[in-house]
Amino acid sequence: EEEVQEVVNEEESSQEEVTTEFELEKIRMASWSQPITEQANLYLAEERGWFEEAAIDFEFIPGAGGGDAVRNIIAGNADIAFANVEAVLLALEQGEDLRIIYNIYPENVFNLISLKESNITSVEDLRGQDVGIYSRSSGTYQNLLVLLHQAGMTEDDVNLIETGVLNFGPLMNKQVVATAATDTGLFDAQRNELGEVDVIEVKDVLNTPADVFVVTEKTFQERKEALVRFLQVYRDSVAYTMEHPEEAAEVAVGAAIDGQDVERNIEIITIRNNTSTNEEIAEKGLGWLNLDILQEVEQTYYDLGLLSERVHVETITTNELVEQLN
Amino acid sequence: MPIITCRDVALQFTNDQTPVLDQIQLDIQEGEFVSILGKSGSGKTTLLQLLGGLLSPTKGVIKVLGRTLTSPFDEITYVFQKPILLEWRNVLENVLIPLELKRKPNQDDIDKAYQVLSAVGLKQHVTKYPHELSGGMMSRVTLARAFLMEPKILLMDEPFSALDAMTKEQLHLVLLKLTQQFSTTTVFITHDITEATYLSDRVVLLGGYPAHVKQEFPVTFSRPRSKKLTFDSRFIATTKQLYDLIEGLEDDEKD
Amino acid sequence: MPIITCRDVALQFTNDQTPVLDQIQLDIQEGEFVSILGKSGSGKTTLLQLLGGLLSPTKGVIKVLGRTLTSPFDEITYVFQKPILLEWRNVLENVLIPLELKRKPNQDDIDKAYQVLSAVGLKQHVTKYPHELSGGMMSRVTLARAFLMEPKILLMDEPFSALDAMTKEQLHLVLLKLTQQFSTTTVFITHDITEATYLSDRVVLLGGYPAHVKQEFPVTFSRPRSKKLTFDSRFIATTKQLYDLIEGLEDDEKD
Amino acid sequence: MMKRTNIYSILLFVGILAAWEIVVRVKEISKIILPAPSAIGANLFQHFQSGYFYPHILATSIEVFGGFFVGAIFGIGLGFLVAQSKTVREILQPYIIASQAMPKLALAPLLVLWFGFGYTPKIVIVALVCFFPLFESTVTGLSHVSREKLALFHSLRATRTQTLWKLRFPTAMPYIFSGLRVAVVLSVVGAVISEFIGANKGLGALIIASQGMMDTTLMFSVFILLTLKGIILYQLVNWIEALFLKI
Amino acid sequence: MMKRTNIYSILLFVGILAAWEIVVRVKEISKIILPAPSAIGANLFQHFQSGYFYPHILATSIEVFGGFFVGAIFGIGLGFLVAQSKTVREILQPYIIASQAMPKLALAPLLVLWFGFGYTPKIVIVALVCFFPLFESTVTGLSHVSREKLALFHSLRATRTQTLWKLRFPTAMPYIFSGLRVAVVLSVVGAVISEFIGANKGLGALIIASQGMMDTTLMFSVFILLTLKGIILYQLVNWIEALFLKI
Ligand SMILES: Nc1ncnc2c1ncn2[C@@H]1O[C@H](COP(=O)(O)OP(=O)(O)OP(=O)(O)O)[C@@H](O)[C@H]1O
Ligand SMILES: Nc1ncnc2c1ncn2[C@@H]1O[C@H](COP(=O)(O)OP(=O)(O)OP(=O)(O)O)[C@@H](O)[C@H]1O
Ligand SMILES: Cc1ncc(C[n+]2csc(CCO)c2C)c(N)n1
Ligand SMILES: [Mg+2]
Ligand SMILES: [Mg+2]
Repeated sequence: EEEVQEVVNEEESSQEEVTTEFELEKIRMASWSQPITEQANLYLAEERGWFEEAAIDFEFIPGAGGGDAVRNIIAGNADIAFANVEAVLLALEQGEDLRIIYNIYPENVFNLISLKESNITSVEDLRGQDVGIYSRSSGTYQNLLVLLHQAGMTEDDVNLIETGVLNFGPLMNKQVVATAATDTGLFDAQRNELGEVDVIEVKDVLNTPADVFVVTEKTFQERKEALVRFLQVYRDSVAYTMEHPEEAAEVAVGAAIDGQDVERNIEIITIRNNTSTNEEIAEKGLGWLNLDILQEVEQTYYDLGLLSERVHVETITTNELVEQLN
Repeated sequence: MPIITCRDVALQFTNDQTPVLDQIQLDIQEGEFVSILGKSGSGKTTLLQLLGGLLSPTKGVIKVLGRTLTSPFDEITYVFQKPILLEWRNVLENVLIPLELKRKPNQDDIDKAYQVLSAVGLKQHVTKYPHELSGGMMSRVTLARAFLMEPKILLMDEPFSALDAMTKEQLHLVLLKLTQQFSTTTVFITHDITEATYLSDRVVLLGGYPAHVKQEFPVTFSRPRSKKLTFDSRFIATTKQLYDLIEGLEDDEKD
Repeated sequence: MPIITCRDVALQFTNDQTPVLDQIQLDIQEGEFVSILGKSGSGKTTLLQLLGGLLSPTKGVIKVLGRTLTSPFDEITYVFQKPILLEWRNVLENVLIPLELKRKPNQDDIDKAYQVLSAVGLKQHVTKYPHELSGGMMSRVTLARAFLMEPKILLMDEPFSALDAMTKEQLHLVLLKLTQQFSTTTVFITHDITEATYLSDRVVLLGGYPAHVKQEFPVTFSRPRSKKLTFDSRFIATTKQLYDLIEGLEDDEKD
Repeated sequence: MMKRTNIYSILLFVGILAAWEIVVRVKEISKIILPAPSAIGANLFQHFQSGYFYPHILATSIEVFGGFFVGAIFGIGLGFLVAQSKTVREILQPYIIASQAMPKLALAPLLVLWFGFGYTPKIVIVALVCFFPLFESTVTGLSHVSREKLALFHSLRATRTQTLWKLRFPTAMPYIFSGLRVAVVLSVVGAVISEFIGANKGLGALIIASQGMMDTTLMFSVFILLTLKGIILYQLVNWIEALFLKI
Repeated sequence: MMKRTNIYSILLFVGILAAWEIVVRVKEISKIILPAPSAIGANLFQHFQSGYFYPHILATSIEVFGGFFVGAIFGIGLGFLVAQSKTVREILQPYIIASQAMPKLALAPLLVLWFGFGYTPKIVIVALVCFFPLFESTVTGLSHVSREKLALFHSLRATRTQTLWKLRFPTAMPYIFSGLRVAVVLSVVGAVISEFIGANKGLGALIIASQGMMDTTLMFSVFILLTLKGIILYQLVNWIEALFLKI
C-alpha cells in the first residue's frame, strides 16, 4: 500500500499509467441518499479522475436515510458512511464500534418553516398547532425536538404530523402551520412558489454537524491509509467546488439523479458549500471535528430521550485522519 | 295455422365448413307430437336448437306462434341431449330453477315439484346432489324440470336414451298424459324407432349432407294410446315399415 | 378359472346411506361377453366401476386375472357412461390419449387411430374439437379410444345409447369383430334388451335394494353372429323371454 | 395423535431457528444486521407485556379492514358490472387496465397530500391495492361458466341479472375466494407501505421508527406481528370459504 | 371504422384531462400539489428528448423482468410441487401461508442490507412479490379438474406426473394466466418500492428524487411511465395467452 501511495504521488498527472499498472483500492461510500446534486463535488472528483489518481476505485452506495448508510458499513456492503450524526449516535447506542473521522457539514441544515401569514416567529407560537415532519425516523423530527426542548416544550405540546417527503405540500395546503425541513428543501419549495415564509434555524440552538464520515472500528484500524487518501480527494473536491460551483453543476447534470436543471444545481451546490465550512473550519481546515459540539449534541439527545444511554461520542470521534490531510 | 314453421332454413357453424342443415321445410301443428329420427351427427340437435331459438338460422325463417324466432320464447321448454344440472344445487333445487327465474317458488310449487319428481321415479333422491346421481337419474331430473313447467311447446333431445326399458315405458305414459292435458306441441329426438312410432303423430327423417327433411312419416294410431299398442301387429308393421324406410334412405347415402 | 370374480361384494357410498350394492357374486370367464341390465339407478355403473378398479368395495373381494383388484389394471379398458373428452384436444388427439400415456405415438399408431375412427364413422371429423361434436359423435370418440387399445378386458357403460339404430348396428359388428379377434372379455351395460341378447354370452340382471345379481340369463347362439340373427324367430323368442323376465322381476319390486 | 407431516413441519421450524441462532452467535453478526431469534422473542415478549404493540396493531387493523372492505366492494362490484355489461366493459377497459397497471403504492405520498393525514389516505391505498386482484378474479370467475349451462339459462330466458346471480356467481365463487386470499395479504402490505409514508401509529410506522432507532430487533418483531396478522386474515378467508361451501 | 365504445373511451379520457386542467387553472392549485396535465405532458416530452428517462426505464425493466422470471419459476414450480405431492404440501403448508402472509415489501430495507446494493435485492423483492399470486393461482388451477376427467385418467393408469402434465396443467392454464396478470403488475410495484429503499437508477429512484426536488410534475411523469410499463406488460400476458390458446 505504501508503494501505491508513492507512485501516486510521483505520477499524479498521468492517471492512465496508474490505472493500468497498479491495483486500484476499492472504497465504497454508503450515502444517506441517492446520488443527488448536493454531493456534486464527489461526481466532479469521479469525472476528473481524482479518485483514480489516488488509486481509489470509488463506488457510491445509495440509501434511504443516514441509518441505511451506517447499516451498510456494518453489514459490510460499504466501507465508509456519509451519514448524519443522529444515525451514528443511535448505532453506538446499539453497541456498534464506529469511528467518526471527518466532518462533512459542520453546520446544521435543519430549520422550521411557516408561512408569513401564520405569524409564527418563535417556537412558543407552535404550542397546540399542527407541525409537519417527514417521519419519526428523519432529521426533521429530531431537530424539531431540539427546537422544542430549547423552548422548554416537548412533542406533546404540539401536534406532530408525518407528512412524507412532500412536506411543503401540506404547508401550502394549510394542513399544518409549520413544517420542519432542510435548507435545500426550503430552497426547492421556494422555487415552486412557496411564497413568503418565516424561518427558524435550528443551528442557532444546536449546531449539530449535519453529516460526518463514519467507518467501523475495524476499517479504521486496517485501512487508515486508504481512508486518508479518500478523505484527501473528498476535501480537495470540496475546496475545488467552492471555487468553481458551476463546473460541479455541469457534472451533476449527468451524474446526479436530480441534476437536470443547471441553475438549480448551482444554487444547491452553493448552499452545500456554505454548510461545508464556517469560521472555525476555515481556520482548522475542512473536515475538522469539534468534539465539544458533538458532546453537546449527545447531551441534548440524551436529555430529549432520543438516546437512552450515554455513548461517549468523544471517545470514538477522531481528528487523527483529518490531521494527515493537506 | 301451424304453430312452428321452417322455411328454407339453413345453418352453417363456421364459414369454412359445409352447412349442417340446408333447405329445411317443416310445419308443426298445435298439439302435434313430432319425432325426429336421423343418424348420429346428422343435425337433429342442431335443428331442435334452431326450433328452440338457441341457434339462429344462417338462411331462412323460423316462425313460432306466428312470430319470427330470434331467441327462446317463453312458451318453449327445451330438454338438452346431455343433462345439464348445477352441481351446487340438489335435485329438488335443480328442478325448481326455471320457476325461480319467473318468481319465488311457493309451497304449492314445491309440492308440485315433489309430485313430478315422484312421477319420474326420483322421490327417494330429492336431496341428492348431481354427483351422487346415476346417468339415468340425471336425465330424469331434467325431465322433471321440463314437466314442471307445463310448457306449450316442448322440445326434447333424446330424453329417454339413458333409461332402461321399464323406466322408459313409465315415462312415456307420463309424457303422453302431460302433452294430452296441456295439448303440448312436442318435438322429440330419438334413436328408438319403436318409441318414435308409439309417441308420435308424425316422424320426420333427417338426412343427407347437408341434412334436410328426407321423408315425413305419419303415424295415425288413435289417442290415447295404451301400453299394449306396442304388441299390436299393426304397430309392429308400422315400426318395421319405418325401419325399412330408414335403412333404405341410409343405403342411398352410402359413400 | 374365471378372469373376473366377485365374492360378497358390497358398496356403500356414504355411511348414512344404505349400501348401493350388497352380496354381489359374479364370475366372468375369459373371452366371455356379459351384459348387465337393470333399472336406472340400480347400481350398474357402480358395479362396473368396481370391476374396473375405479371404486373399491366396502365389503368382499374382487379378483381380476387372479389378482385382487385395488386400482385399475393395465389389462382393463373402461368406457364411461358419459363421454369424457378433453376440450383442448381434437378427436384424433383424444383418441390417442391412452397410448400417449404408455409411449410416444408413432406413425403406425396414428394410422391405426385413423382406421378405428373410420370404423366408428368419424373419418370426416378427426380434427374437430369436442364442442363441435354431436352427442353420439362424442360417444363414438370414446369408443374409438377404447378400441384402439385392443384391451384384454373391456368394460363398457351404455356405450351405444346415444346412437341411432344404423350406427349402433355397425358398431355392434365392429365390437364383435374386435372381441373375437383379441378374445376380449367384455362387460357391457345396456338398456337395450335386443342389443344385450345379440351381443352377449350371458345377461346379468341387477336389481333390489341394495342391488344384487337377481338372475343370470345365458344366451347360447353360436358365434360369429350375423346381423340377420336379430330377425331369427329363436332370437326374437329369447329377447321376449328376457323382457318378460325383467318385467317379472320389476313387478316383484314394486313398492 | 399428531400427523407425521406436522411433526416434520415443526422439526423444520425448530431446525431453522436453531441454525439461525447458531449462525448469529458463531459469526457474531451485529444485531443491527440480523438479530438472534432469542433476542426477537425477548423483544416481542417485553413489548407485549408493556402494551407497546396494541395501539399499533389496532391502527393497522383499522386500515386493513377499512381498506379491504372498500376495495372488496369496488373490486367485486366493478367485476360484476364489467362482466354484466359489454358496453361498460368496452368503455372502461383501458381505464381498468391502466388502474391495474399503475403502481398504486408509489402513489402513497400524493394521496397523503390529497386526503390529508389520518386513516383516509391509508384506507384509500389499501382499497386500491385490494381492488385489482379482486376485480381480476371476479371477472375471470364470472366468465368461466360452461357453454352448456349458459345455453340452459338462455333456453330458460333467464335475464342477464338472473344468469349473473344464479349461474355466474356460484361458478365464480372459488375464483373470488382465491382473489380474496391474495387481496387480504396485499391489504396488510398496503397498510404497512402507506404507514411508511407518514403515520404516527401502526405497525408500518413502527418499522420506520425502528429503522430510525436502528433497532432491527424491533423491526423483526413487527415483521412477525405482520406475518401473524396476514396468516390470521388468510385463514379467516379460508374459513369463510369453507363455511360458504357448506351452505 | 372505430367502435362506438372506443370513441366513448377517448371522449371520457379527453373529458377527464380537460376537467383536470380547468380545475388546476381556475383554482390555481400549486404545482406541488397537483400539476396540470399540460405541464406533465411538457415534462414528459422534455425528459424524453433529453434522454433523461432511458437509463431509469432500463434499470427498472431489468429488475422487473429478472424478478418476474425468478418469481414465476418459483411460484409456478412450487405450485406444481405442492399440487403434486401431498407430503410436500403438508410439510410446507404453514411455511407457504406464512411466506404469503408476510408483507414482503416491508422486508425491502433488510433485503437491501443482506444482498448488498445493486440489482440483486430488487430482483429478490420482485420475485417474492410475484411468487404469491402465481403460486396461489397455480395451486387453485391445478386442483380444479373435474372428477370425471380425473376418473378417466385414473382408469387409464396415468401416473401422477402424466395427470399433472396432460390434464391438470391444461386445465390450470387460464388460472395461471390470471395469476400472471396480477404478478406482472405487482412486479412493477415491487421494483419501484425496492428502488425507494435505495437505488441510483430506476423509476422508483426517480420518484424519490422528484420528491426531494419537490418536483411533483416529474413524479406524475414517472407515474405515467410506470403505468404505461404496467399496461404493456399486462397486454403482453394477454397476448401470450391468446397465442397459447391458439396452439
Ligand atoms: N358418488 C356417489 N355418491 C353417492 N351416491 C351415489 C354416487 N354414485 C352413485 N350413487 C347412487 O348409487 C345408485 C346407483 O348408481 P349407478 O350410477 O350405479 O346407477 P346405474 O345403474 O348406473 O343407473 P343408470 O342406468 O341411470 O346409469 C344411485 O342411487 C345413485 O344415486
Ligand atoms: N358448435 C358446433 N360447431 C361446429 N360444428 C358443430 C357444432 N355443433 C355441431 N356441429 C356439427 O354439426 C353436425 C350435426 O350435429 P348435431 O349435434 O346436430 O347432430 P345430431 O344429429 O344431434 O347427432 P347425435 O345423434 O349424435 O346427437 C355434426 O357434424 C357436428 O360435428
Ligand atoms: C444535508 C443532509 N440533508 C438531509 C439529510 C437526511 N437526513 C438527515 S437526518 C436523517 C435521518 C436518518 O436517521 C436523514 C435521512 C442528511 N443526512 N444530510
Ligand atoms: Mg344430438
Ligand atoms: Mg349408469
